[in-house]
Amino acid sequence: MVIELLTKRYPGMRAWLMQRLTALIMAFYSVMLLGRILVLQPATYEEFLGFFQPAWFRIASWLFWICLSIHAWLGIRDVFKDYVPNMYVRSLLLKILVLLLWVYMAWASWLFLM
Amino acid sequence: MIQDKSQVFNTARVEALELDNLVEVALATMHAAEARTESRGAHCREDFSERDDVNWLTHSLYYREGHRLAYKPVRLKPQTVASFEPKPRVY
Amino acid sequence: MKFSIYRFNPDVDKKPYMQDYDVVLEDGDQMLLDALLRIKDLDDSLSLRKSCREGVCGSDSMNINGKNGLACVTKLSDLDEPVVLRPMPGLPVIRDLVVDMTQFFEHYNSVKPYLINHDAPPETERLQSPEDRAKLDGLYECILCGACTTSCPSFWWNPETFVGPAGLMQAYRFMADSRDQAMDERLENLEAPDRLYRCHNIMNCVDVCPKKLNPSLAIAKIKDLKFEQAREHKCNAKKHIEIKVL
Amino acid sequence: MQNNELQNSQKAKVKNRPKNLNLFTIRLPINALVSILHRATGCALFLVLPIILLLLQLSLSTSEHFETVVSILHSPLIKLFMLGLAWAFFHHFFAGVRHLAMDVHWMTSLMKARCTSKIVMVLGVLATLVLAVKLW
Repeated sequence: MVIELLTKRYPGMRAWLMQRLTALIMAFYSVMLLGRILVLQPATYEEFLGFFQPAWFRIASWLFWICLSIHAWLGIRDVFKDYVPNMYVRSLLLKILVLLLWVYMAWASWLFLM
Repeated sequence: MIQDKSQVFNTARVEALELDNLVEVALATMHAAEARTESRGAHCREDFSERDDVNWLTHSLYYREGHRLAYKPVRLKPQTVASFEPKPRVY
Repeated sequence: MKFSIYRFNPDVDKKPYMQDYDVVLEDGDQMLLDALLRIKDLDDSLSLRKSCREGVCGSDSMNINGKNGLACVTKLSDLDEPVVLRPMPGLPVIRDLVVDMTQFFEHYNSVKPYLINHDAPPETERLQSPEDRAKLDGLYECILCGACTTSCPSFWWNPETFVGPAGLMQAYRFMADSRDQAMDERLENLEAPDRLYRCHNIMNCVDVCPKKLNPSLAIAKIKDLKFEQAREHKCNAKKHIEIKVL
Repeated sequence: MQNNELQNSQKAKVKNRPKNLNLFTIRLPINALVSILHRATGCALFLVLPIILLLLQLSLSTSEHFETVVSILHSPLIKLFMLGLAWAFFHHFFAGVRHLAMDVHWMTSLMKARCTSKIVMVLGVLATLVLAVKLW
């Protein structure tokens, strides 16, 4: 039922729902991350590497970054829609935004998965 | 005296025109009420305290010229619902 | 009592300006509208809308000390001096405190604020149980004064596309009506990304509503209906398949 | 002819109608404040994404780079900046949770929404203070 709302048939609902779903996932990840930092308290390089080593943590971080990209895309798009009335400038800014998010995504994938 | 001469949303002028109409309606009410020598509903007269359907089951029409009054009978045959006989309303 | 009022008359002024008034009130002047009428006695060029003077017609909504409200139900004793009066934000000013509500009513009209029912009209009225009627409480009371929509930042920045709290609450008012049959059509009507989903729960609308209504909640409930609709569609689709199999 | 001119001038007037949208004259209720801060902090967090990625990459690459990153993070000005960032994160987080709650019709009356707005503001600052104590 939720899946159907994420299709193109419901453009408004899709964006709205995606923003919430990604927010939820990121919220859980953030709490996990904070907890992990507080428990392990990595202070040296070796500890930090160890902190970052587990495969599950890397994959979680990578998924987090995917959610972050979607969330940021929807959020910043709303900001542009509100404050940039000029259609030409707005579409230009949106293109830059997409480009940036893809670059960050590639960068993050390389960091988390390599 | 209206100070505002503007063409745009001039409420002072609209209110002045409304006052003109109010005076007109007040005059009509006054003359018609004065001529109606009976009492019914909200129209109460101390000097004619009785309801009088024989002479006054009628609409009053007011004409501005010379404050002339005319009368028109009340239609008592409604199209769709049963007729309600006129009678004094006592509670 | 001291007032500072937004003035603009397109016949005379190039730009709007603020004009100060100091007006002597009389006994019985309790509401802001009373004071405004005293000012209008002094200066008849001040334009404002007003009608019922008791918070029912929704004509004299304006921005009072930064907050939208009806002049006729705003107590003078609650206001800090000088009282700053401005037209409602985000709509074009025709003159002084009078704004052009065309856009507001276009949005209102766009949600089809009337009962849609394709059944043949019954002999008497279309009946409704008291429970179904109760579902309309807190929705039907809207007087369309525009205070909510013109206090909504989402409307300020997207006046062309975003329907605004008043229109959306009326959309929900008819979705919630047991006699209405156009739920799917109504939901479809609001699906374009910026018509409904520009609402970010800022709640300025709830803050200013002179009738104490909650458009924010009504908008959230429209989204609920969207979920329900999707579920029903799925059920219907399943039934379709089952029938085919049979 | 005269009529036409009159109509044109009327049209021009309709076109040139001003809007009253001076935000400094419009009261900002607590709910709206939390909402606009949610947006502002979101933008700020988006802007620092490359910095975070860069720091992460450096601190993962070699132990020398890791030490550099640690020393950078320990300089007072950067620390202050980090605290600001932490506040942005916490505010965005708590305001977001509030958003989600309201989406399921939790705390949607005006009074309750005002109350949760205040809680969000306080929690954001409180979490930042706790972090500040931890950092110093």
